[in-house]
Amino acid sequence: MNPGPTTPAFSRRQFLRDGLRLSAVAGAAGLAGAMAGRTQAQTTVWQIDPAKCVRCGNCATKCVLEQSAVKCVHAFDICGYCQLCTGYFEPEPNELTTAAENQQCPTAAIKRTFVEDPYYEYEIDENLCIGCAKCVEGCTRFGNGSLYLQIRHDRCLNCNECAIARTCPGDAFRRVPVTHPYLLKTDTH
Amino acid sequence: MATAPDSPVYRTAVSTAWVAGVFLVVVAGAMLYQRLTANSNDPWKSPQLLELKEQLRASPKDEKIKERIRELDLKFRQRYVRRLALTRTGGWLLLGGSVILVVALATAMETRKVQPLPRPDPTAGDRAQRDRAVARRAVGVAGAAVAVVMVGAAATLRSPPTVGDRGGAGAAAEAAKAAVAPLPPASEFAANWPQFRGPGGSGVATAAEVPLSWNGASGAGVAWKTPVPEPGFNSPIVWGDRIFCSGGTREKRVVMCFDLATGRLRWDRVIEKVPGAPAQAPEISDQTGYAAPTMATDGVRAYAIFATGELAAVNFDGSLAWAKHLGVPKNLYGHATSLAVWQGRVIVQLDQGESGPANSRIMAFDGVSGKQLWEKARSVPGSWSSPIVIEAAGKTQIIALGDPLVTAYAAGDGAEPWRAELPGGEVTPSPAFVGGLVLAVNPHNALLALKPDGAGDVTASHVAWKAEDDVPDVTSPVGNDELVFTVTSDGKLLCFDVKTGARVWMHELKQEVQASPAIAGGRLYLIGSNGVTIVAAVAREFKELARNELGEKIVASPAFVRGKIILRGLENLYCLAGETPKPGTP
Amino acid sequence: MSTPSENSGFSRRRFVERLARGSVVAGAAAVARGALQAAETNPFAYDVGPLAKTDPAWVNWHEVKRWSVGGRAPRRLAFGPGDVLHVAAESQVLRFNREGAALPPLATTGAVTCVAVAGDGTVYASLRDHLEVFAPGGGRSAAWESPGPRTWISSLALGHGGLWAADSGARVILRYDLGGKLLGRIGAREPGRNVPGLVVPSPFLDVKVHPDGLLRVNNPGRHRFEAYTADGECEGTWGAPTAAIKGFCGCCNPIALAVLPDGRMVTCEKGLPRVKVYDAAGELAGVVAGTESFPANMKAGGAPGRGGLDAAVDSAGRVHVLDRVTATVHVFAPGKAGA
Amino acid sequence: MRRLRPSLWLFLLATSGAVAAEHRFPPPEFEAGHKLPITTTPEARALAWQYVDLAVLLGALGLALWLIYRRRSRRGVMWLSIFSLGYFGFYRNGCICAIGTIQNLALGIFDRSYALPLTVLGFFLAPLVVALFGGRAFCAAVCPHGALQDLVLVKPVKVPGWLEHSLGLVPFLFLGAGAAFAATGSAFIICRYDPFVPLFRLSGSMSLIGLGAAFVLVGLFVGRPYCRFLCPYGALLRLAGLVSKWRVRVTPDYCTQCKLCEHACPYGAMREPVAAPTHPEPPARQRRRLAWLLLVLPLAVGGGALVGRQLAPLAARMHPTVALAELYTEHLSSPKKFPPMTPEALSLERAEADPKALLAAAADLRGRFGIASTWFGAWVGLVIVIKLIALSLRPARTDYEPDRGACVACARCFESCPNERVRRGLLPPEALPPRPLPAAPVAMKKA
Repeated sequence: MNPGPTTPAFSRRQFLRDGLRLSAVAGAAGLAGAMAGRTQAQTTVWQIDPAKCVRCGNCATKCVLEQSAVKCVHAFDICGYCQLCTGYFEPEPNELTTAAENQQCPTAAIKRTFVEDPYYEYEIDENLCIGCAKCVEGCTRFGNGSLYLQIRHDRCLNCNECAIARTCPGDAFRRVPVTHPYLLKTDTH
Repeated sequence: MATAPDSPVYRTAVSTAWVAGVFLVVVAGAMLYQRLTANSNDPWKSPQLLELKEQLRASPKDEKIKERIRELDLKFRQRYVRRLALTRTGGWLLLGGSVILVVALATAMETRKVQPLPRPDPTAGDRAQRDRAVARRAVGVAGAAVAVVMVGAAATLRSPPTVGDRGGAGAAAEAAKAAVAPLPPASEFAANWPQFRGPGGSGVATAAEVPLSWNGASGAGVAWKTPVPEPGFNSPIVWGDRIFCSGGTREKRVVMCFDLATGRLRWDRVIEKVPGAPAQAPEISDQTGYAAPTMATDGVRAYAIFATGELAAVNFDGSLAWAKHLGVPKNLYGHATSLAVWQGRVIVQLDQGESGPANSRIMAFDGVSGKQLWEKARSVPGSWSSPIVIEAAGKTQIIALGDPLVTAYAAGDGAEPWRAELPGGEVTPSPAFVGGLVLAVNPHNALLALKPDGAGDVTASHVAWKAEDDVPDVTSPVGNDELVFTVTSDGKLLCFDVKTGARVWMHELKQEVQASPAIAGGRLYLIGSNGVTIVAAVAREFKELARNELGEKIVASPAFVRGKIILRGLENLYCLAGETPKPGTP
Repeated sequence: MSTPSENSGFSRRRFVERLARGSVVAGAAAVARGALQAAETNPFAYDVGPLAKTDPAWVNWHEVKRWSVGGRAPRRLAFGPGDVLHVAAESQVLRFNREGAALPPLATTGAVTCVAVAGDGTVYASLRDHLEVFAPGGGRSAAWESPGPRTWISSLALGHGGLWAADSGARVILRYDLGGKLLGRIGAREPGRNVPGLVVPSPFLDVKVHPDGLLRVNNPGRHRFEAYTADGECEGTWGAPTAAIKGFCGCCNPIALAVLPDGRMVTCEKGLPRVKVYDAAGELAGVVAGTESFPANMKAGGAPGRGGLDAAVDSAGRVHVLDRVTATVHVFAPGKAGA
Repeated sequence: MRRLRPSLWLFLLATSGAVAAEHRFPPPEFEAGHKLPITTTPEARALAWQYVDLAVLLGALGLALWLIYRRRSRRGVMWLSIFSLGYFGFYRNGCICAIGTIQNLALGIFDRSYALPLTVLGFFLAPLVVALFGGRAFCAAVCPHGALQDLVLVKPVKVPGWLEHSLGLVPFLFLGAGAAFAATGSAFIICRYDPFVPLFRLSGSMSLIGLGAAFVLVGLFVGRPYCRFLCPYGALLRLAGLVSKWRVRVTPDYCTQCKLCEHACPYGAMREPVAAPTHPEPPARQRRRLAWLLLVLPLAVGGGALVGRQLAPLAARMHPTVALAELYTEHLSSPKKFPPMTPEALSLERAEADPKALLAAAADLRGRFGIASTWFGAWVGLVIVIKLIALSLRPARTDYEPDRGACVACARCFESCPNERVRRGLLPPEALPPRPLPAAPVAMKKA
């Protein structure tokens, strides 16, 4: 092609392009300005509101991690230290021993230790806990609700859209400031 | 530059790629297997383990089962932990293998790379032009495909649920609440006026104190008078502090709710966009109109049916619970049969056709959801009589009249315990249940008193008595444990003995009567079409106790509730709460 | 369209081939996933459904009435003279006559946990840590000193010329004279006197005075109720842990006691909300109401502040049960329903 | 961190006051003096690391620009790709990524209560602004998704033009759908169906891992299948690239028309000079076609909007609240029995607790979806017709040059160019044919 006649076309395109670019930059700047008021310096992380949790078992199965980042945590100062812990034992345990048939945790992640008559302490082994909430339901139904689910931030990948949150029947997941990443129980009786 | 195909670099790269590929397949296969078998091998899902726990529950002392559970539990937990470990390491192994595979493949490709030697293409211009044309076509086709998918997806979803949309949200919520809220007890039904001709549908009010006299012109005894915005021949019903009635024209059908204390129109609800209803309502004769059937309520919702075949349930706050279209009834004058309720169900008698059966049927709908619970075909043509629900012979029966049958249906499932033949012609009066007898009328034949405890065809066996002269043609009979009263549309008032059927007396009212008579506060209320209500004593001789002018034409039957009478004239609704002498004092 | 070189055809075929292969892999993965999702029940369900069913053969009481107390967070019931029902709710003692009509309530200075009424109409209402006394006329006449920092009073009973207060926090029963003087504590663990100690994981310790002159105290952590003399001797225990109807379910039950005129004990449980009657030998004599009577309470569970029941018996021997979740009083009379 | 103090203090004040006023029921007093353990609360990733991410992003973008325009080094770009793949991909698990930020932004614009973290805004804007001036440098070597696909490409196959153009519609449609779902607050589908993030995490659902593996397998032979045929952020950057100030130029001097660069480009982004066809299409026909398309444009947009509106109820089901409301209303009309303690049974319980609020919320969301899906439908119509219009315009090109939008600046073409090889001293200048025409303007100076 002859370059002569194309030159004006070229510059016309150039002009158009410059104009579009300018407006795009202005748009981006405008967007940044508009959103600046709504942005916050601190980022947020996902957490479970224990008051809304319905113990459905989704936390164990829906997390993108092979072993869920949701774990059962134990509020020791709410616990009654019961001998017959309904979080630890099957609903109608055979005996009150640590034998497999009496425990309800599918991965035996609750450790039961004798403190003194008649008190026992229960601790969660987070490497084994899968966040299935079976113990949480037992503890909430009969006991003080000292066992409850929380997202553990040393494991959570903080997905943009939490895969558990979108299927949570209790609508219990929400984003919380990274500076206060846990929603711990502060129950009164 | 290009290495020979069998150079050692190439061979090494290819064999490395093979090894890496096989390695990847093996690792991926192992991981896949672990995942797929997780179902039966995870400690919480293993059917084996669950079964054993079940067994232990049955025999809690069996040490063997316990041992087996402990064994399996340990095994499955170990397997689970191994699976977790394998997933972690397997992931990294896959990653490493992939890197090696890609590097090997890239190396192999590099060694075999042939430097291209492109030549000038004289057809470039044509090719470019052709390519663009093909691309245009392809993009056009792709765009069309996108459009088809979108339209198809939209088409499969033409009918979003009626409840739950913007307008119906409240209604559905109300329905949900109602589903939980128990129905009011029977005593509540007796204290209100829940359907055509009151509780039980036999025109007898439980109220002890009922106004005796009023005057529409002077306003004496009239608590309030309210214009009814929409026309209809149906009678008002009352529950608590609410009066319900319906009205309708070809353009719109409306349910209205008035305040019992003040007469203020609390709300009205247009019944529209009923699924299945024709866009243009059918034409109905003015003689009957669009809203001749009287509504019914179960204390939670009010139900209305229109001559168009639209059946609607409206919550007490005016929101629509549900509505459905039963098909336009083929009725010479227009459908006029009122609704009945029983235990939260709506009973719809839908007789149609001119002579001989034509899809006549009786149905029961669930009041909460509108779901049809049962339906029975009726071999009768159109009728204008309303069904009543009675408790007799230990059963709850629905009594429905038609030509030529009196039929009883079991309220629960629509089974037919008995029927009796009563041929004649067009049936308008409704049955009544008086002194243990079902009173059934065929205007062109007779008034039958039937014992409701028969089975099968009881025409020959269960007729207690029969009256053939001056049979009422429009209004329904009314009575107490002793006497039965009927009135013809030209004003012939008859009194029978309920036990024997013997005529006790007859009186000419000398006025036209369209509204069914009622007994309230121990008195007989006879409302003439001219608006004059004659109050007579329920006695073995005729005695006029009062004669009250309203000054407006009346065809609807009155409602009596807690010392008040609700009357619907052609244009206004009246609440009569006049001087109320103690019963017994004339 | 494509470069007119020899291997372009080959590549295209390969390209299609690869695409097909990729989609097969993706499809297989999707199918495998579908197979995994076939499970319909929740493998992690802590299912008390079968345990929550009450055998109708045991139910030998029937509900005659139910009404809402209208107040927020009601906790305990007590009857006063004339069968006036007193309900501790938030910072009020609500009062109702025999027909359920509300009488003027008494206002306390804080959330009231329990209440007891003397024969002369004096009302003793307890807050978490101290008691307040209302004269028969209704005026607040005294507020008593708090017995200790751990105190969490959850029940009151009048008897032995004084007042008994169940202190869930300190796990003891406090004995007061009617002037508010703390006379002593019973129920603390004393192996030498054969007092096992009260195990109270949550504030549901209850105390009642039995016609036989002994106190009845529930020991929820040990799933039983116990009898004490006024001196603190433990005279007997009844009950065993089991979710079956004969015993006490969960980790800490019973949570409330009431005494029938004939001396039999009425017990309330949480978790599986049910009310039962035990005879003098501690054998189950019948079920007043099973979980079926309290569906909302059943749903709420038994964690403190969420669920729980309380019971009181009127002079006619009818059991009034307070459902804390729905703030409703259910009235039960002996005899099977419909009988 | 210092700036955070006030808000932190406010938060502490608001919560601690309440805590102090509460009295918790005392746990047992242990005679042996056993001390209660403390519930641990592992910290989330510190905020400072977010800024490190942003800094790495900006640094990598700058480095990419330098490598592409100054160094013109494929090797450099490749090593930067490996770094980005390692850092943003395997170290940061593909999250945070610029692709997903489209949704956060869309949600942020329409939901006033949604607080947008600063880093998210940065990740959205930085690559876009760079693209407006320097083309898709982000795609070239910073985006872990692009880097992964770029690195696994071993035997590039040319995708036929018609297929390239047709599939090229998908990213724009995905962009529209992603923004619509995010703006209604219902789903982040761009993140949900991201094929590579599960690979970066070495964990995820089987179907997504399978999808990722499929993309990698296809990517062995088809250059960057995700970037070209799916990536919604790539669609945005493509638009930005079209108007970028500077662009990748293959030749440092003049084009010898050797066509080698066309062979070197695995992404079909190289455009040949426009040659006159021997049988040119009559200009009148071209003009008529263009006129028709311009006429169809508003019709397509309007029709799309109409159809889109009809899609609203379907799309609304993506929102958990609407889905629950529908499950609930369905349950009302035909009750279904779910086993106890299943998610379905429990969500129905939640619905039954306050059906009015749920249904009102669902109705409100349906309304929002009505608007969003109308816009989406219009967008679909617009995208398709604009694409047709673009294919009907005759380009003006004298040299081989990369398409401004399609070029991901991978720098492969540079070393294929004989002029570049001369510049690098790999070829003697005499090997080149003589300069055919007066020099065309070159935007970037030679190094």
